[in-house]
Amino acid sequence: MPVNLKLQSFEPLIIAFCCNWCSYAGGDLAGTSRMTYPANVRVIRVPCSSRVSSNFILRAFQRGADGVVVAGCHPGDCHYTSGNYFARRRFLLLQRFLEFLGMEPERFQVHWISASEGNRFAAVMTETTDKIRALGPNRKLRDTR
Amino acid sequence: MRRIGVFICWCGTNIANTVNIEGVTEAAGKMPSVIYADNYKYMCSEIGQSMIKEAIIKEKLDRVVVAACSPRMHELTFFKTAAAAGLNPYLVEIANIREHCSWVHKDKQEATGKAIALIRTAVAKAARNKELWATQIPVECRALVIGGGIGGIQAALDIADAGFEVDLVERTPSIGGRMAQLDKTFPTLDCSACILTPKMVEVASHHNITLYTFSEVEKVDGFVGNFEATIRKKARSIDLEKCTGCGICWEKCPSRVKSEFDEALVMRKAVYVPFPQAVPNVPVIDRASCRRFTREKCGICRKACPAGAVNYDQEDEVLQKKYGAIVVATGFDILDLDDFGEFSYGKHPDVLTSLEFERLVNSSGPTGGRLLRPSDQSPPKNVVFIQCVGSRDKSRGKPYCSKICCMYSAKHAILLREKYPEAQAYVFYIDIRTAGKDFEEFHRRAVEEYGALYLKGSVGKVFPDGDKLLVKGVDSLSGHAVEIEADMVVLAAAIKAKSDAPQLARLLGISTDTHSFFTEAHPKLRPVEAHTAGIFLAGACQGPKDIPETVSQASGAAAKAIILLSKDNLLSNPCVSEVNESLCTGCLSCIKVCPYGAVAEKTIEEKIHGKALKRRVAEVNEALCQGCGSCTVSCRPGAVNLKGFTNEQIMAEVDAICL
Amino acid sequence: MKITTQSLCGTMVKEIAAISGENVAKCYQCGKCTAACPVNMAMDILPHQVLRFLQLGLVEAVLNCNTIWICASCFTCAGRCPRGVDLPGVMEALRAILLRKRGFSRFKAGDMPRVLNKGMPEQGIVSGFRKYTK
Amino acid sequence: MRFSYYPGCTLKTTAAVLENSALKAARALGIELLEQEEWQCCGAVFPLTVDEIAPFLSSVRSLAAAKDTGEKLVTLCAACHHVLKRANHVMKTDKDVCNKANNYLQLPDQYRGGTEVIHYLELLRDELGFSALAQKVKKPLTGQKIAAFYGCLLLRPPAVMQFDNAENPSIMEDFLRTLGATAVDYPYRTECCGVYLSVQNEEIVAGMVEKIINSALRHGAEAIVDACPLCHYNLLELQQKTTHGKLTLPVYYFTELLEEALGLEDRAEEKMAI
Amino acid sequence: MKQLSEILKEVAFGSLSSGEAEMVIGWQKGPFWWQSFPAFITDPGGTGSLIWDPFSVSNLSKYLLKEVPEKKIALFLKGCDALGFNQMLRDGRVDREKVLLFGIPCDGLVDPARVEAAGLSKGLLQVKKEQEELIFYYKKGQRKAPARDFYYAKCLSCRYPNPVIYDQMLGEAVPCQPVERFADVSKLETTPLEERFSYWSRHFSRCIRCFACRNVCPACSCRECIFDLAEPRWLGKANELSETQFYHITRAYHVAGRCVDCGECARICPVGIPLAELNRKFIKDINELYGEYDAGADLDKEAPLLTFKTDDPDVSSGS
Repeated sequence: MPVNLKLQSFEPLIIAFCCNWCSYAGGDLAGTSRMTYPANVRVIRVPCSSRVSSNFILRAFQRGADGVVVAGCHPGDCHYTSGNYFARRRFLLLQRFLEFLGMEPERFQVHWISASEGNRFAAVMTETTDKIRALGPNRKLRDTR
Repeated sequence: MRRIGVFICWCGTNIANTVNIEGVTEAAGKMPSVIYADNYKYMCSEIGQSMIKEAIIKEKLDRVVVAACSPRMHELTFFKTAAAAGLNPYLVEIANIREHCSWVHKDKQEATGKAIALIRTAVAKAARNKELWATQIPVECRALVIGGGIGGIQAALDIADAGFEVDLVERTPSIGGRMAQLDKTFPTLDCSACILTPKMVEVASHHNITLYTFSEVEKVDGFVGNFEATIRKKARSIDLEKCTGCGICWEKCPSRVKSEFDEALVMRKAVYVPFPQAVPNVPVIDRASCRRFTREKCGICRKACPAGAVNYDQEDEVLQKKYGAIVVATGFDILDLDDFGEFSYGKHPDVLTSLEFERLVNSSGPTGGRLLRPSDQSPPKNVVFIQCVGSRDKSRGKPYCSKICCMYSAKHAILLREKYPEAQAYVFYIDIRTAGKDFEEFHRRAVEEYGALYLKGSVGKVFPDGDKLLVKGVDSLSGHAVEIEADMVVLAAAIKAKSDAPQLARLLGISTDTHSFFTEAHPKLRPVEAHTAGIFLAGACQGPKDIPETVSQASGAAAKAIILLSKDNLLSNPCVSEVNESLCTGCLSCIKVCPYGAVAEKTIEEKIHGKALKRRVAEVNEALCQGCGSCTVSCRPGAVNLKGFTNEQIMAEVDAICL
Repeated sequence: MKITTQSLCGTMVKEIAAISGENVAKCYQCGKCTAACPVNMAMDILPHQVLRFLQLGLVEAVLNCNTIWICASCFTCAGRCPRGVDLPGVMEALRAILLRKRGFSRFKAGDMPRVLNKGMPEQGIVSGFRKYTK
Repeated sequence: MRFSYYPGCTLKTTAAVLENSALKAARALGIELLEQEEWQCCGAVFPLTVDEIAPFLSSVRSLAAAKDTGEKLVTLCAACHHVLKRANHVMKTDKDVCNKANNYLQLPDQYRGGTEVIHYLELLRDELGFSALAQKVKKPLTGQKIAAFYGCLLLRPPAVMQFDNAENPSIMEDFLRTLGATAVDYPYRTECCGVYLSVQNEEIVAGMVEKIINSALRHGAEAIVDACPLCHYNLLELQQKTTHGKLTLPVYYFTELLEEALGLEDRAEEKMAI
Repeated sequence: MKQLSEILKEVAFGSLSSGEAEMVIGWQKGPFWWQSFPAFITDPGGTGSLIWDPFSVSNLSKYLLKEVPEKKIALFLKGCDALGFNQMLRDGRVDREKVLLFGIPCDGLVDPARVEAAGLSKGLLQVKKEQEELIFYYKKGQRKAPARDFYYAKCLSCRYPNPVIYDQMLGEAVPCQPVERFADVSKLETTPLEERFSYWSRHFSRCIRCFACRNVCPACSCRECIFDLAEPRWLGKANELSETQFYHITRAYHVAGRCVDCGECARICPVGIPLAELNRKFIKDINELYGEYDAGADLDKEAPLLTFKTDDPDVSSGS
């Protein structure tokens, strides 16, 4: 699927790393409840938001993602007790750092979505897609070859 | 080159309606390493599964991708399918093209495109999947129960009845715990001792239970199925074998100290059994108050003992034992009321805590069950009960509800009337909480049949006035400030965690909440398990609880322990972290982020330039690791990797998804 | 009595919260404040009822009661409140609204000689001024 | 031992007895109390409204001045102590108010709550020490049964004042015992005397005082001591109102007893019955 | 400084001749006035060549990684070096038992570029420091100038001029008047997004991926760097900006909460990328979000990325 760089018909590619226990299940619930959100979003399942390394996020941008979302259990509800607390620190620092380097903050987002929040999952994915569609294609951190 | 097979499910019309199955199958067939692609109406059906099995065998597939519903739904099904065809189940990947695709997108072209991308991603990951095997961990078929109250007693009995050996460790000289201090129990008003004592005796006589009273757990190492505990049997100074429990020693003992069991309302001797029904019914010498030990004088008890059981030279004994499971049932304490001076507790003898009141109405208590005022030994006529003293109080006490006070205050109001039909009970309450079987009925009986006057409101202050206690409070329903001349005031002091609970938690590697209660693994679905595998929780050490709840939780904890002990081996989740020692720098960041204490430090020896060199590296205990992968991210060089979700696999997924 | 969303979060309710810095929703009506209050016998609305009225949005009723003028700011209630509600602060906010906006003044210069003659310490007079007038 | 000292208005007028006896005793105890230059009225009541800062400012000025000398700030009047201690607490904990106050006052150095405010009683207990004080007692008040009256302002709100256990304090009793007296424990010792209500609602205050006095008497008190000019006025004046001019229980400032026990001055009989 | 230089030789000689240490790592003068190289001396007789001068900038502790000592290695630590040493200690990369540390109080070192910029380098033979002044020696005559004018920027913002860890301290502790270190970061933070992006792109595009910044860094002490791994291979060999960005983000992220702010990365960079600003952005954010933390100094505190509080600021963004 070649990414069309023309703004008018631009459809962003959004990669969502979802923890298995809350956010991925929330995504499943969005499905079972037949909610809709844009097909731009592609989910990668990880056990916990604390499994998501900055390397994966940077790699995604490099390979052409226009937006990256990390989604995990709400703080305090982590299946592994404390994983998302560590993730919260790691990603807040990364987010601020990427912004410091000139990256639009909207392009890298972190959300807490529980297994019961199918609606929230759909809403987050829709909003994110809309925002990033408005920003246009990502050229920063991207491999231009 | 891999030989990957892709199987696309229609899920009836669920997927097929929005995803062009033929198009997807064709695209999948062209993906790298894919040598076989097919589709079927219901992949999870018998026929669908046979299709996969056949293809695995016929096409010599070494990886399988099933594009169907969520892996949370049927991953295990397809794992079994692959295993049945002789393929390691961990070589199967699922592409979720239903919940994450066909069900959430309307446009067929878009959904088809996305389905292809998801399959491509799964294929890319599958190509890097490795065979994984669950390891077997042998289980030590013995349980340790810490705490000999009703929770620990119940858990020990249940596990022992299931045929496993149990060691029950109790810190005080006797088992029985808080329940032994109680008089009657709500809502049935049966006598606490009458229902507890037989259980205590059963523990003592059970062939599978070894009782360690006056003992403490000092250290716990190991992990689920393989704990090793160090238990200190404190010197009792009395020979358990020789003593007959005749009681001459404590009759003769000249030292008197406040009785812990009787909430300091009376004195006990330095050599004592805490209460008449104690198990074992063998005294201990409290060396801190015994003249033999404090002043090196005396020796009366040794002279008096007809069995020659007194042994001043006895020393602590330290045992090391192995266990497969641990049940923690260490109970609770009562909030210290120093900050609640307005109630004059500790200043006036007739202001009591509910537990003290319990001793005063108990027939084995200081007054032989005749409820008398400590000040002048007269029967009280007006008794004011004040609930929520320190409970639901985030300023001076504990923000939580202590849960049992509403019920025991009603019980006390009833017991008061039963002792003295002319006496009047006043109960100040904020809210009445009677959520339990027959609880509301019990509370109403206290009001309607036993005439307790319930006042919704609080007490501002208790003013001792001559031999009366002037209680100033408010009845908020009538909107009047009220004054009651009471003979006795009883405070429902909040329940709190044992003050040394955090130490025990550290020792066991389990966690506590902000109030030092032990935390359960999941508040709804795993309420009797601690976060650390193999450790279970029972009773008020996990949060305020009444007796039936404690007993249920204890039986639940016991059942969980029995499930564990009845296995010869434990199968571990193979998706756990592993350390590449050659990459490991030994910074040990992974240890810091592991919620399960599953990573440890180890020293390895290497030859460098011909020299044998020792260096530290991290090591994952696969039995403890739950596979969250937090350690992998803390590891900068990528020496720690999570099997099933390796750096290589996720990177391949990212690359494939972006194509 | 009709309760509406408007009355529950009217501007006056918000103003009281802003002046006192206190959230009346913290109160769970245990009555400790009233029970503790040394001057509750002289009040027409009891302290816990003041908070209840505010929770119900009945601001005028509490502005018109004598309770807010009887409150001696002795902080007994605040010291014992299990929810940590600063009731003296709420009382002060209610007084402040009357003094600042509605021209209330319960202590006039003309009252001065009377109190001075009694040998009332300055502390008492200044307190009176601060509490009763703007 | 050297401290900054904040007197307050009342101590210069109606409660001069309190100040004079306190200063005299301090001198005898070798404690140097340096009266702040240009102190202003503390405002008598702590401003409970959080939307204005003007009432804080005079307190902040005194606190900042004390910080400049690097000394702890000693107070004597319970009201001044209450106001200064709480204002300091706000300066320490409420960044917003603190910034506003600093901006408004334009002090040479920013003030952020660095001064420690202690009451004269705390000075005796924590700085000098009651055991050291006991050494200096020349005329012990042996046999005198004295009730301590704490009032509100020193104790409450406990989280901020940190003066003593608010519901069961002991500092004044310990003080009395140090002077050789017998401290009378009675349940009303921490109740409110009615404070400024005596400006308008004398009858309420009279009722409150009556309970306090009666309780002290019933528990065998021969005199009552306090640390607050307004408590003092209420206990003295309104006691007589209920007893028709008869003074059933003499009222003293705690410093008067201190002065006497140190052998500096006898309690004048006339002070007992104004 | 002359005096300190002598003490340094003495202790080096002492520790080698007594057999306490088997090697001394110190500094030696190179052929030019601005060269002070690391020296590895095993023979007591060789200690006479050791020096301490305003150019002894390299952090010697990183060389410990290459050595497998039987006895101890003695080395000299400046304030910044000591922080780095502590970080290596925390990472388990050095064995405290196997080193003998001589602390050197240091109020700043001279940046040869500033000497050059001041037009003082022509014919310059030697630079010496006396008290607060530098003396520039030429064939004919000498010149004097205030030393602080020639210090590295990183030295001007130094907060730990005196070593926080040592076995023996050489010389008197020096006072510390650091200039605000986050000024540049704060300024960048307020510039428009696109301007920031082009600022960094301009810098990153000059990167030749020599990895000197990594190699010099006391917090980058992995046995094998993630960028040297064959599998997974995160970086290609081509000169591609996105890969350079990947490298620099990851390098800075890997030292977040661990960087001791010694400034060596920026100093060593042959193309002058302001790498310290990247590190300081993390330090500044960590300080703001999780409380002040000085890696290498706050040894009793847990590293900020290896701990958490339940009420940490949230990352979940509606933005």
